[in-house]
Amino acid sequence: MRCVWLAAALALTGCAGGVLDPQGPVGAGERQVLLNALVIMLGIVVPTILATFAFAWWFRAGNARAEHKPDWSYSGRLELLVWSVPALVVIFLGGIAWIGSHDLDPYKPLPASTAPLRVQVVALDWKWLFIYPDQGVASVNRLVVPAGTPVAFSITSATVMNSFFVPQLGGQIYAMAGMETRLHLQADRPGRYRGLSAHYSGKGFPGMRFMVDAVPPRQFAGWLAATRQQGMALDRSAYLALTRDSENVAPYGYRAVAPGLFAAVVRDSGTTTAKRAIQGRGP
Amino acid sequence: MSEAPKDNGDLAPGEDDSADPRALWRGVRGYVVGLVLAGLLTIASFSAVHSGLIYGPAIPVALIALAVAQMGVHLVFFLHITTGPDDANNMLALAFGVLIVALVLVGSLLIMANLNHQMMPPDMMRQMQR
Amino acid sequence: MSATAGERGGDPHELGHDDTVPISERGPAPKRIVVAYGFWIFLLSDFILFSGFFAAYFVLSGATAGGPGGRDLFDLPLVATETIFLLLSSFACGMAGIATMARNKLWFQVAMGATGLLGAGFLALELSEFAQLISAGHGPQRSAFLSAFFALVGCHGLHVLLGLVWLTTMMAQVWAKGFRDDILRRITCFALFWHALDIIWVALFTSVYLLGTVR
Amino acid sequence: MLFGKLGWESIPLNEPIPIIASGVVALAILGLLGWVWRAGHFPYLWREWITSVDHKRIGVMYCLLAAVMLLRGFSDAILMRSQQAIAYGNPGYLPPDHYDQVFSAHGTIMIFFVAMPFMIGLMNFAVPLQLGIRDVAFPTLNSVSFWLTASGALLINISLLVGEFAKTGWVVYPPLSELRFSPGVGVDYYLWAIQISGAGTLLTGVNFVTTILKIRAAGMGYSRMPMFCWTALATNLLIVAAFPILTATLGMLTLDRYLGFHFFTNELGGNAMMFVNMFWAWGHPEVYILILPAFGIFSEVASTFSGKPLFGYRSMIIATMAICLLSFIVWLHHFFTMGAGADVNGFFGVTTMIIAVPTGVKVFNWLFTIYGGRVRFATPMLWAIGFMVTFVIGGMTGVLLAVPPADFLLHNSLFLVAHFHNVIIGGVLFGAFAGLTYWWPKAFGFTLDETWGKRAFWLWISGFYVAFMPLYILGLMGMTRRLSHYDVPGWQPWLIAAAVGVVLIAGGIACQIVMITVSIRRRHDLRDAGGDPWDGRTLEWITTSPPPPYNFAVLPDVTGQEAYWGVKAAARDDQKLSALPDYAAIAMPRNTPTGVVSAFFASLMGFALIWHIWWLVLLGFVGAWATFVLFAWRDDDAYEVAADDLAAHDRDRRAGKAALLGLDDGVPA
Ligand code: HEO
Ligand code: HEM
Ligand SMILES: [Cu+2]
Repeated sequence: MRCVWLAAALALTGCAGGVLDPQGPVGAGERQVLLNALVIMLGIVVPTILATFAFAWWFRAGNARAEHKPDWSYSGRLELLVWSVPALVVIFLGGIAWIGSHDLDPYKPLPASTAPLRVQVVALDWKWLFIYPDQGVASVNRLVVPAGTPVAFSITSATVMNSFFVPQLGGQIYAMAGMETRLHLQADRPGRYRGLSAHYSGKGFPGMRFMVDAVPPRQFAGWLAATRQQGMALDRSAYLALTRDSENVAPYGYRAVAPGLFAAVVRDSGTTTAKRAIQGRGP
Repeated sequence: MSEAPKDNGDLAPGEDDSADPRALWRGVRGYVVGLVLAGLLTIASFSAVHSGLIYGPAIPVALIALAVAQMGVHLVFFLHITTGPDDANNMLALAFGVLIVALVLVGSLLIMANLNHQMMPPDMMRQMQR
Repeated sequence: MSATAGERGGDPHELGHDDTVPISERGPAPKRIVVAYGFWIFLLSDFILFSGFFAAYFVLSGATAGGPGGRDLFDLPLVATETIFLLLSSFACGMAGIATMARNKLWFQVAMGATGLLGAGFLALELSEFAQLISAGHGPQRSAFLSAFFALVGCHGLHVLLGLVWLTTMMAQVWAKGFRDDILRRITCFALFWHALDIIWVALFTSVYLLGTVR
Repeated sequence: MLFGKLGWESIPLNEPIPIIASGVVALAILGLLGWVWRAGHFPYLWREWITSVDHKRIGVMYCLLAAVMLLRGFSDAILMRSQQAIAYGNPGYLPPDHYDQVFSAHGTIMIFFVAMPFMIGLMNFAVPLQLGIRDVAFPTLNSVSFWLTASGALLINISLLVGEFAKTGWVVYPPLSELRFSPGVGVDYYLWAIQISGAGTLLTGVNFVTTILKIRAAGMGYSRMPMFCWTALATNLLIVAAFPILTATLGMLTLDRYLGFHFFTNELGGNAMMFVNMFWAWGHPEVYILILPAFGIFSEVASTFSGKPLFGYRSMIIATMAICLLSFIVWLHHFFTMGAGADVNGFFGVTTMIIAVPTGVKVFNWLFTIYGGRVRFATPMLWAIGFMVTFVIGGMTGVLLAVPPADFLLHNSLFLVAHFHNVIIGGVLFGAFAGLTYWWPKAFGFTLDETWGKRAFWLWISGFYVAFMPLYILGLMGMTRRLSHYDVPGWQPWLIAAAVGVVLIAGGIACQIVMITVSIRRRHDLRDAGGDPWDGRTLEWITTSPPPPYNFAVLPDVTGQEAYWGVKAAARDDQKLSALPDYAAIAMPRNTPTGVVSAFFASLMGFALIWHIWWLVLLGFVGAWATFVLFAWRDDDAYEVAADDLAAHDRDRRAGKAALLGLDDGVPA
């Protein structure tokens, strides 16, 4: 447990880039909840551990000074105590959990004066596709967002289950074929953050990472313009090519995206992807 | 356990141990009653579907009620769940089983309904609700 | 020494007959009660197994993937016939129990034979239903709904099949060995099993076939 | 076609690690078997152990199975820890293809073939003794259960050499585990190994629920049962209620894979979320199936070595049963991040935390059990104290994970891995070790060497902290689980520390092996003559060590809580043992090969199913069925123990007790 504190200190100093070093409101809120719950529980767990050592040591067989109550096995007052103390802690924690679940619900849009940027995320084997439906561009393994603007993600998978996670921006959510999950995140400050799949998805899983570049809004517009100038368009056939297995893919962009692609991916549940041929008796 | 007492009077489901003719007849009568009741309930269930006697939207409720009744009939008349002085133990076990079945069913259905609601794309939702 | 019988309160065997002692303190229950109780616990676990298949069925019952739904497929008269077979079979099984009480081998075999034939009839009907669906292209591979349907109904059918294997084994045992104590206990368990399948069937025809047709 | 999918190419001759590992294991097993055969021990083993229906021997065999599988699972852990210690910025020495099998096999083996058999083995050994009876309700079924479990373990280990194991993690989530993404036999090995051993486990559950509810010594009312029996009851109720869900769920996945069904596929309406939901509806109760017996063991140990009755006995019962029921309404906490609504997540978060209350009650009651006692730090007590300190940390992090917003950050991270190793090693494994040292003298008639036992304890516990505390930190740093390599430099130091921890744990395991060897050598010095080496309080200590097959010459007659303690106190007060009882002949069930033979056929069937060898499947099924029929056909399934033999044995037992208590009238002239 001391180690946890050590970690906290370590991460807080910013060297880790982990979940204790959030760069956006969601991550910050979640870290707050985490630390609050931790501290509350330490308040009861640490004394319990100390008492264990103390009792065991003091009542050791060789200690004649210790009180000896060989038949003592019941005390109404203590019974009340042992039930009520944890119960009170749990009521408190339960409140945090309940309120926290609602307040930090991944589906809940973030309060902001600017309209959120919409991004559609598709988990593929083994890379991430980010579609900007309103801007008409897409990119692979690199997510560029304007700092200070909420981002509304719609997430699905064209293959197995994955989990979309940017530790420094906030909590994760699963990406599943045929399903569309949602997540709202925001980067407060420009910076480069690590993104990854938090759910094991097979052979290429360790390489299923992406870069999140939070950039000042003007730079974001620049990136959009640059992306629109170069590379391929993401139409059906380009998408099918993309769904083929590949690992450790270097980031690149698509200058245009076929409209409705994301919806089609969700609808097809990834069935059109020419993965390994179905062995056994398929449909 | 050979030295266990011969009989301490607690009967498990399906247990009945007298062999005199009257007991036999009682046994047969029990099964006949069970069969008749179960048969009636079955007929009721099947006819509830198309008879038009029951207010349409309430048919599922009626069906569930009839099914529960029929399961009760089977438990009592065929499995003899209620005979014997220590049926408490059997009933407790049954209650535990029913509780778990209920938790698994209700829990799964609620969870899955919620998940589907949260993430089914709109057009698929429509298809599901057909 | 000690907490052995023979001192303090005397013979524990006597304790078993003393009504002032609560059942929980009367010592080990007789074997046949233990066996029936154990089997009852097993049956409860079987109900839970079925609840898994039921849950899957309810969740997937709308997932027809553009294929047919319950209303398009279910043949209620057939299901009603199946139900009649199963009910009568259960009754026959009860009669076998009565024959056991009377220690009458002939009636036992007759009743068990009837139980088995009716059960086999049920199974045959079910298989014909399956065959029909599959040949019409509505097999379990067609959609998640049909998968769940076949698995649930098939799981019950599989139980009936295993019951039939057990049933013949019991008939053979009684024929070869007579109403030995352990065989009597097994007959009790078999009867419990057979009747329990009815309960599942009731849940099944109601929630799958009837509700599926109504909705 | 004769051998289905099986062919020479199924044996991965080009991969040195599994070939060498399985070669070594196979050679060791063959060598052992050969030695047993040559030395002429085989008939003895067959008669007295393999076909045994004695709950004590079955218990011992379960523990042996668990210990051997612990070595296997630990070898996997060494592979993973060494891989991660070096795999920064390079692929390490295990390609993902292999690494992914390793963590899947590790998780599966540790849960199903280490933790489960340890707990079931200890329950087997101790529960009937504590209840004051001769055996479980269904002794032959008990043997079947054991051998089915062993058969599952065998299948998993065969996968090392023939074919491959699942590359899906121990939770085998579809669609990854569907044929489309896992076309090999790995997942099939998982499915059949778990289904077969699961059937054994379910039967154990039925057996023990019946035993505990229906056959107890006269006078052993519910409010007099030892705590371990209560937790065993709760555990087995959970088994009976939860395992069928697993069977059904895996059955559906099997149908998907074998017959093209669409329960969980991406296509045609399948819904993988349903698998996740159902898996955890079993999976969460499962973790309490593991921990509850351990709680029972610690209750016995804490009270025995403090020389006091368990504090708050009734509270403990209520807490146990509360955990048992609550465990069925929390399962969603394993998938908060799947996207359920805030109400649902909040609800399951809160119900999960509520479990901390009864668990806390237990911890505090153990504390007060120690309070006012005279604590003897024998090895079992060290494990118990180590547990109390370690488990509360793991429990706390569990509750932290139950707060949905915190879980959004920590789900599937190494923080989670640290949590469950913290509760499983610090709870279940320590419990198993405490139970083993506590009941060893009862099982074998001599105590275990304390020096080596203590060394093992210190190495294990320090190794545990060194190996797993870094994982909490790594989790907070955003490292996910199941990574075969990584490219974040900050992680490596912590992973190296974790590897050092594994070295310490290896030292602990080595000490345990030495402990057993040394103790067997010194068994005459370590002899437990009185049958009560720890000044015990429950009925297992009233009989001899080891107990006779029938446990008690005359079934005990219980008159209060802590049955044996009361008897001892009375003997001390009266300065004499109680009067001689009347001995009457008893019948005991005969040993039978039903269990091992039917499990043999089950293994055949499983193997055949994995490789699609359909004729062998049929053969296996018919064989298993025929075995049962043959068993049912036997006329004489019991043997009699004569009253004189009982009296003779009891005379020795009384002499031992008299010596132990310093009385001299144990033996009538
Ligand atoms: C023996 C095994 C075991 C045990 C006993 C527990 C016990 C608990 N577990 Fe854990 N767990 C276990 C094994 C696992 N858990 C897991 C995952 C897991 C997750 C999912 C995390 C995720 O996937 O993101 C959660 C939320 C919890 C919560 C809990 C809680 C609240 C308890 C509670 O029972 C702990 C209660 C104990 C406490 C709290 C300490 C003592 C109490 C005191 C001192 C009183 C005062 C304290 C308070 C009031 C806080 N567990 C997984 C992951 C599987 C996988 O994904 O592969 C496994 C294997
Ligand atoms: C003896 C010391 C042990 C060590 C050093 C150890 C180490 C590990 C490691 C390194 C992992 C992989 C973590 C990752 O995904 O990155 C792991 C996973 C796991 N371990 Fe252990 N472990 C030990 C004991 C146990 C025991 C006793 C159990 C259970 C009874 C257990 C159950 C699991 C499970 C369920 C997983 C998850 C597997 C998966 O991801 O599918 N471990 N362990
Ligand atoms: Cu859990």
